Amino acid sequence: MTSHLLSWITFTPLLGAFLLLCIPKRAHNSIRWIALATTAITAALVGLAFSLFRASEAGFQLVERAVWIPQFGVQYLLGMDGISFPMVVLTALISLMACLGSLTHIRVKGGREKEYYFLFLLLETGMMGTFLALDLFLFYIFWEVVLVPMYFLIGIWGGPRKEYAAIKFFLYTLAGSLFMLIGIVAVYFASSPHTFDMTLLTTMKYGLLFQKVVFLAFFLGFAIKVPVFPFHTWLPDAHVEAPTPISVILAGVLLKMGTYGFLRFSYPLFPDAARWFQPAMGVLAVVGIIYGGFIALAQTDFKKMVAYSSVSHMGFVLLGLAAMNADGFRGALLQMFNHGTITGGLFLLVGVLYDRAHTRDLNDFGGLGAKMPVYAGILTFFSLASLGLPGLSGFISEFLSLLGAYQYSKLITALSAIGILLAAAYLLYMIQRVLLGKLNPKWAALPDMNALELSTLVPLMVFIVAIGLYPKIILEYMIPTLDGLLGTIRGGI
Amino acid sequence: MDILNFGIKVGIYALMAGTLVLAVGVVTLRNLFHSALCLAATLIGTAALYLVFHAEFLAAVQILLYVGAVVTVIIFAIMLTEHIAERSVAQRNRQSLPALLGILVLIAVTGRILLKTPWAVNPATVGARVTVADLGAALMGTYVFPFELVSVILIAALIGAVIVAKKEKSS
Amino acid sequence: MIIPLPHVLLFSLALFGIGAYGVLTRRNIIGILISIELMLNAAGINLIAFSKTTALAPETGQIFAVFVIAIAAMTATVGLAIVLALYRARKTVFADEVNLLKW
Amino acid sequence: MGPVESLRHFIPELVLLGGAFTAFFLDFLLKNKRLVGYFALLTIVAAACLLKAPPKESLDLFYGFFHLDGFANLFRVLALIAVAATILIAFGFSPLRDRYEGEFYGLFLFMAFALITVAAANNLLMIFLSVEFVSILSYLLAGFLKNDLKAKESAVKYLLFGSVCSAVMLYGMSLLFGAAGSIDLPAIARVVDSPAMKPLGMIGLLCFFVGLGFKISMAPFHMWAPDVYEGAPTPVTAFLTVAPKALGFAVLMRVLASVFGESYRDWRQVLMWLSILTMTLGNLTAISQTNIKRFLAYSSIAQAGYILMGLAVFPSPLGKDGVLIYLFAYLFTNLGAFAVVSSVGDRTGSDEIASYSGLSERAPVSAALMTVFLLSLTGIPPLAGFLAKYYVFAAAVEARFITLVVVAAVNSAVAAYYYFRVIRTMYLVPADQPALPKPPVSAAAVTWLMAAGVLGIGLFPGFFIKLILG
Amino acid sequence: MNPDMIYLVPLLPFTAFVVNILLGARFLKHRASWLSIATSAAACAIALPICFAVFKGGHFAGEFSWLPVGGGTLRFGYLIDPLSASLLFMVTIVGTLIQIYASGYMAGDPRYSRFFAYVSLFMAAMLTLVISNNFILFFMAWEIMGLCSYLLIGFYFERESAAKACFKAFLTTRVGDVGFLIGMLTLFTALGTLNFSEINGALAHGSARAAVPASLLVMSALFMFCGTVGKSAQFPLHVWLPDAMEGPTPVSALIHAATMVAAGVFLVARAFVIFMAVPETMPVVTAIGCFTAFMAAFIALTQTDIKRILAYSTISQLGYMVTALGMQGLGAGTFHLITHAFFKALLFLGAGSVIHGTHVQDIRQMGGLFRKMPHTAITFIIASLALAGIPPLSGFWSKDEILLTAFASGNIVVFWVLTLSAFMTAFYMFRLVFMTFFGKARDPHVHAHESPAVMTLPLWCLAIGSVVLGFPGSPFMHHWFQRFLAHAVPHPEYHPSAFVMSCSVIAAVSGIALAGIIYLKNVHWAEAVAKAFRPLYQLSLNKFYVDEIYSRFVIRPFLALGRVLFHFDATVIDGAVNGAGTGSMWLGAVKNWFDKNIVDGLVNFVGAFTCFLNSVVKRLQTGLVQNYLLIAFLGFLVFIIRELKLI
Repeated sequence: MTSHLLSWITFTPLLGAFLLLCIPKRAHNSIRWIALATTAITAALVGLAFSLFRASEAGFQLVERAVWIPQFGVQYLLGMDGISFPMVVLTALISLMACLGSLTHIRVKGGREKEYYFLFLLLETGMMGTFLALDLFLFYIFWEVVLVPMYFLIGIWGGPRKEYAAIKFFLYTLAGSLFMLIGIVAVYFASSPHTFDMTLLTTMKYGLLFQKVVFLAFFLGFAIKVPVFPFHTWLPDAHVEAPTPISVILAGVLLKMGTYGFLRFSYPLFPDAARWFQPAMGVLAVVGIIYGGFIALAQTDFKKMVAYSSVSHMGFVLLGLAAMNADGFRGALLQMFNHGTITGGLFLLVGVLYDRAHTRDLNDFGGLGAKMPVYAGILTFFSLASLGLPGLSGFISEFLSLLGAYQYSKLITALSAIGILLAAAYLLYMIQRVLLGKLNPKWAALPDMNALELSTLVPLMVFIVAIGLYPKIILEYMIPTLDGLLGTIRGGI
Repeated sequence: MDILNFGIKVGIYALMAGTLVLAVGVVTLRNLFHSALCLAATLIGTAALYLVFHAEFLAAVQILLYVGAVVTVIIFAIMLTEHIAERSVAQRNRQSLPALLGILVLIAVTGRILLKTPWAVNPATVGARVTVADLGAALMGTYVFPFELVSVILIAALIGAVIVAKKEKSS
Repeated sequence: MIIPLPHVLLFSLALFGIGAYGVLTRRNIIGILISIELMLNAAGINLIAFSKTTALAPETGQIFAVFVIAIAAMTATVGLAIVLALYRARKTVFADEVNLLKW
Repeated sequence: MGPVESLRHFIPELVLLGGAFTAFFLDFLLKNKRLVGYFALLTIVAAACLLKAPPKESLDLFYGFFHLDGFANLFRVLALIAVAATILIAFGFSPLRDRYEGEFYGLFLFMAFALITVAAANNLLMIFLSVEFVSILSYLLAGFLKNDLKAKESAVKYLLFGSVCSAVMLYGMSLLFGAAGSIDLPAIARVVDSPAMKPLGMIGLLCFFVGLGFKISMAPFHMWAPDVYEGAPTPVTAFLTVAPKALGFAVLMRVLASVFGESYRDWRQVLMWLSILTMTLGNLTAISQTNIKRFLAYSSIAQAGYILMGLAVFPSPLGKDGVLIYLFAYLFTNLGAFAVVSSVGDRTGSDEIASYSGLSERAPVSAALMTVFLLSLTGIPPLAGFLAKYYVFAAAVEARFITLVVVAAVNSAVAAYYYFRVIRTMYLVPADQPALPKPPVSAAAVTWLMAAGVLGIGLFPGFFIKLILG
Repeated sequence: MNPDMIYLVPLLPFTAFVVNILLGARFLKHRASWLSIATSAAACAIALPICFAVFKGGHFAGEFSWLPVGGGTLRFGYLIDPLSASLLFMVTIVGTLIQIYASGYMAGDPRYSRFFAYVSLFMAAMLTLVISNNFILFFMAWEIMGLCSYLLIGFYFERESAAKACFKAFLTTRVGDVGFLIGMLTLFTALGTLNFSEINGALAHGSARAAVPASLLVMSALFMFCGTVGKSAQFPLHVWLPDAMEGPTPVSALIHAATMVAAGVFLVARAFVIFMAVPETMPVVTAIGCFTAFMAAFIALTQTDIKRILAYSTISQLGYMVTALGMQGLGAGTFHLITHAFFKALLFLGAGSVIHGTHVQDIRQMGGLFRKMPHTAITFIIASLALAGIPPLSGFWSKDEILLTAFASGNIVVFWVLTLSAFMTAFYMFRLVFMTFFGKARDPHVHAHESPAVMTLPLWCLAIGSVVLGFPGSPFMHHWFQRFLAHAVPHPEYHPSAFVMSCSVIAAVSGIALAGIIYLKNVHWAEAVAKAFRPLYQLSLNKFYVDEIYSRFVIRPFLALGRVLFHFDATVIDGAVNGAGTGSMWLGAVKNWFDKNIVDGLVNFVGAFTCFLNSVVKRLQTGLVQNYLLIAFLGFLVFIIRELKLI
């Protein structure tokens, strides 16, 4: 088991998915239980990996290597290091929470549960694979595998404009990833001997022009996923229309695939180009941060506000990446994790409210703090985490990002700090409109959160507080790898 | 001898010119029946040209198979499908001008190349005479496979044609 | 050779062009088929001409031409069969009236 | 090699021929025409079993008129798969019931034979004859259905367009023959390369390409395809989109491989633009289609454009491999898609995309498999279509055809949009009609087999690449 | 005693917070206050011995590794030096007393346990801030205090005004916090550390200081001062504090008078070495503090809400402290911070007691309460005297120290402005006292009663503090306090000046006297004065129009910008990407096409361009086979011509 642990992590959801296919459509309970058990087992396997993972080592661990397509030298190559490890943990966590969240949500949405959980589990396999694959070809395959279930999950179970949102998401991402594919192929042919093996590719050097062109190709693929301004327009639609658990996955995991791509592939493969594009990345980051913040401020739709806040928060990831120093990278990677837990939680909370009130119009609420104290408390908690309240995880990562960026450019950092201010503004404005003020009598009968909903949020809160108070618990897993990466990039000078 | 040669030459050019005129008739005559007859004449003219190249067998095949069979079938088809009285209907569509221009360009371009190309005339071939017996031997020898293939095609095509053309019972 | 090879080729080219013109402009499908026969015939002339001049083996061109005639006959047969079927079904033999399938 | 000793290597073809004649004979004897179909299937299986891996060096059977090499053998397999799948699809296609069903299967056995001769053709004469053989059978099969106005129309269009194209091809062949004095491709190659002969060679080859371009529905010779594919009986359409096209590519590759020596650089540009034109036209037109068959027809044009990418980078071995892989991936994918179209069309009585609405609930298995095929056509990993697309993309990148690659990438994204329109109809539009009955076993079987092929190639590419490329 | 016990000081209240928030509403109910008070008292008990040890010259520090940064690591820990010991002393005592008071004040509130949870969290944060040994931890605690402030201001969130006030408070202070954050980043970039003692070490000596770029230090000092401006409600970010009075009164006393707002001053004190290293930043601090002190006092003259008057008074006094620090008067500023905490807390608690007894907040409805609420009145008057600066109460000594610093350091303008403000302070405080406790009851509906002992007892404790705490800094104890602080951070000291003292006393006494004359005897004079100086009166009444300016020039433009960008996002960016390069000219068309297609359910967004091409290409497919042939033929010709290079 442990020798193929990463494969088990990747494919357990798929096995669960196929098991689901054998269950009759009407056996709703068995379907739910199988799905839940599968995600739980996956999470447990990740826990096992956690115990086997040696934090102090920089290289890839638990590596699995097998020849897959000998004609191209494509390998089935999985491995975990300090960059992918947090992402895998995040994926397992968010998937489990989203699966729990699905239990009621999808029932409410009216049936087709078998299809839903099948796609859900397929999606989890895709995400895990994306974060674990060390072979560019394999990576691309998992990357694409994520798209298709996502299309269906948004398109079938989404909101009123689901079709539009689904196809928009799909096409944007596909268009980007096709360019990435071209980049991947170009890298393959530029390497000698030709290989897709990340462990070998990072040791090779390419000309600056080549690096720039291919960096751009990769950039398109990743930037659309992040999403980097101005490629973000798919995001509000997709997030808003997707059903709650899927919004959670989108915000929690999918966006991270883009920034993960930067860290895993773009930077180590094209260090010179990365440096060349450093100013551009920084500017895009700051534009995203401020732009997303301002637009979030103007939203009246709760979910859309959270969606745009993602644009702003992912900007901090990009900012950390643009800094290209130890603090920046740590901040970026940590922010990826934190944004996953925090925004995932916020989307769950939006869902909780929507399931009860069937509206997301912020101006329609008010005074719910008295009616739903637990909900109010948790919503406030996540909002505070999102606006970077110290003591909660969001602060640490944003601080590190800013600290890193400050060493690169003072102006960019100072402007980014406005984003923090904006975050406070739109989140508190939201709280004011939802929780505070007079209770709208329309909502007098709303029940507070139930145990199932709580169970989806509490684990996230544990992570948020733990990292916020003592970030070392997760940072020490990241640092050796990130420092190694930095060494690789610096070595390229 | 020269005069004879010249006469033959003139004859041949006249033949070609006449054939071309007939060919133009094939594509321009309003009455399709006349067209078909022109086709027959064109094919016969071509057959005559074959004789110039000492391809007597081909000339025979051309007349027997083409004129004898194909044109007959065509005329049958014309008679089956068309009321000959209906001559007032336009026989040409509206794209004759672009077609004409395009074809003139094609002929100009290709013709120029045909004229400029240094054809590697093979003296042995020019001198050789291919008898019917030679052809038969070749067909049964070297070319036996294509020959058999054509026969298979014929059978398949005939079966298919019969099925397709057969009157359908009822709608 | 009594007349220069290119002249014959030009003749066949002209025949080919006339056939092509017919193909492009004739409304009647049978007319189009007739024009196609002209085009095939042009190729046949080429083959015969070359078989007497440039061919490495003298019988190649002639045999090719025989096959061409055979195929032309088959095309005509099959074509006319299809045209007949069409006529039965649609009561028309005009190519520009056969446009159920488009766009 | 003389005829008698050649026969030893010719057994599968003889079986097919014998089977074809026997099928027509059986058609007289048997009341249940379906039995003829079974017999035809049996014949194909027998022929497939009798296939032997060809020896290392190629065999020139029948004095070189049947050129049996690995390449030809590969297409033998492809042809047999295509015909077998088509017959299986036809089993479930009810309009065929009362219309010479036995002859239909017999003609398909001939078709299998014809396709194999195309694959093995190595000179102008054989190329002409075999391509014509395939064409004539195709015309007949396209118009096979009774009282079907569209089928008749499609047959006429196919016939006219095809005959003209083969006439042009023949004219080009005659010029090439005249230039080289021989019908053998290597001899032609030698002559065409010489500067004096080059213009003539160009004209001849371009004419030649018209015929082949017609077969592979390459722009601008693609316009017949949508009409014919829409009108022809669905099993025939399935077959036409795959097999003649694949064989067209086979011939094209043979011609490119032997004829283009030094001049390939000129041709790369031509092929590149043709490829761009083909995929763009196909994709652009496919967007607004409402009939699934017509929609798949345009998609198949676009796919031809992608395949041409592999040829445009000639003589890169990767490009050649890419074409072969693509053809096989496309074979499974498209036949599978059409198998679904056929069985769904048979059950709903309509080929409109609108009639697929809610199919995921009315016929979940059909919808799921259709989705797999459409995803494969889109090029989503890990399906066969992705591997194929990857191959040609890789070839183009390797040859630094950046324009081509970028255009192809944009095209793929556009294509994704319209493929997903069908998926959307099946999954996102609620069902307004009752559930469909179960498809017949044969249809289900062929669909599953094709899906297995699509998934198999996608998941175990190494194995399949080895199988295909040796 | 093990100094690491100091970790318990913030941890105990934090435990109370966790228990109260999780179990309070369901299980503890009214017992929630016991837990908070107990933990607070325990923290006090632990802290006080340590404080006294420090007062005797001790110095404690300890740390552990927390966050890896750059090549090194940020270490968290505590640093008990004279500065923090003074605050620790004040915070634990005042905090505990106020909580005792609150347990009576808040009795019967439905969210009783929630209140004490928040207060405990606040205590934890404040204590963390006080004992922290580096800016990061300082900042974290700082922000959590901001959160508590937010939560407590919005405690009665059903009131629209409270909901708005808490939002405003958080956001306004956040503006300063962002500055603080940038200042920290700058500092870290300049020095590579955020640890107080390391910063001291780096900047204390001239040689080490020279190695650090001065521009970075200036930046970091000024940006950090932004934090102070926000938290300590200095102009121009003072607007949140008066609104913050929406919170329960004990909260106003604890957070918005005694402790949290003083944290801003504490920040400057903590960063004092940085300011000292770049003295050119000091005038900024002085100017802002001085202006704030004056402005707030001036506004307080005309306010009628008892808590608002106190709020402006707080702003004004904070201005004094900031001014002092700006003039390098670390001792004076800190001294005033401590004394102010006691008497201002007392004032607020007294005001709370009045409100609790009368259920009104407008002083025009009060009057003659002295009889009905003697304990409250006496303690309140003591605090007022202290605030007005009547010797020998604590306020006199600390305020005098500030005036002395201004005078001795040569800032004569500052000195006179502050003296004028002192006069105004005495006036408005006694206007308040006279209108509330003396005269006749103005509103017959108000039925006042004295508060219970649980509330008056803390009042007396604080009153004692207000009286005696001035002595450690007075000449009687040889300015012990100033010397004590000078241990930690060397700064200039001045000899007491009789002139300054007499100015101070004259200002205070005359202010009280004037207030007495007007509000005890000739109330109509007030109206006459208001009429006579109408512009000034309006300016004061409308609080210098700062809120209006913000609303007009900051908040509305921001919201508008958000909306504009959203519109931009929905049309231009989305449209541009969708338009796939058709250019801005096409945007309108793209949008139309878009809507139509969305409405039609054809989710068609490949772009107008593609759609357009589609319609063109589609038309080619006429269904006429000869058209096809012609197109094929022409295409073929094009290729022939191109290939033969004829064109």
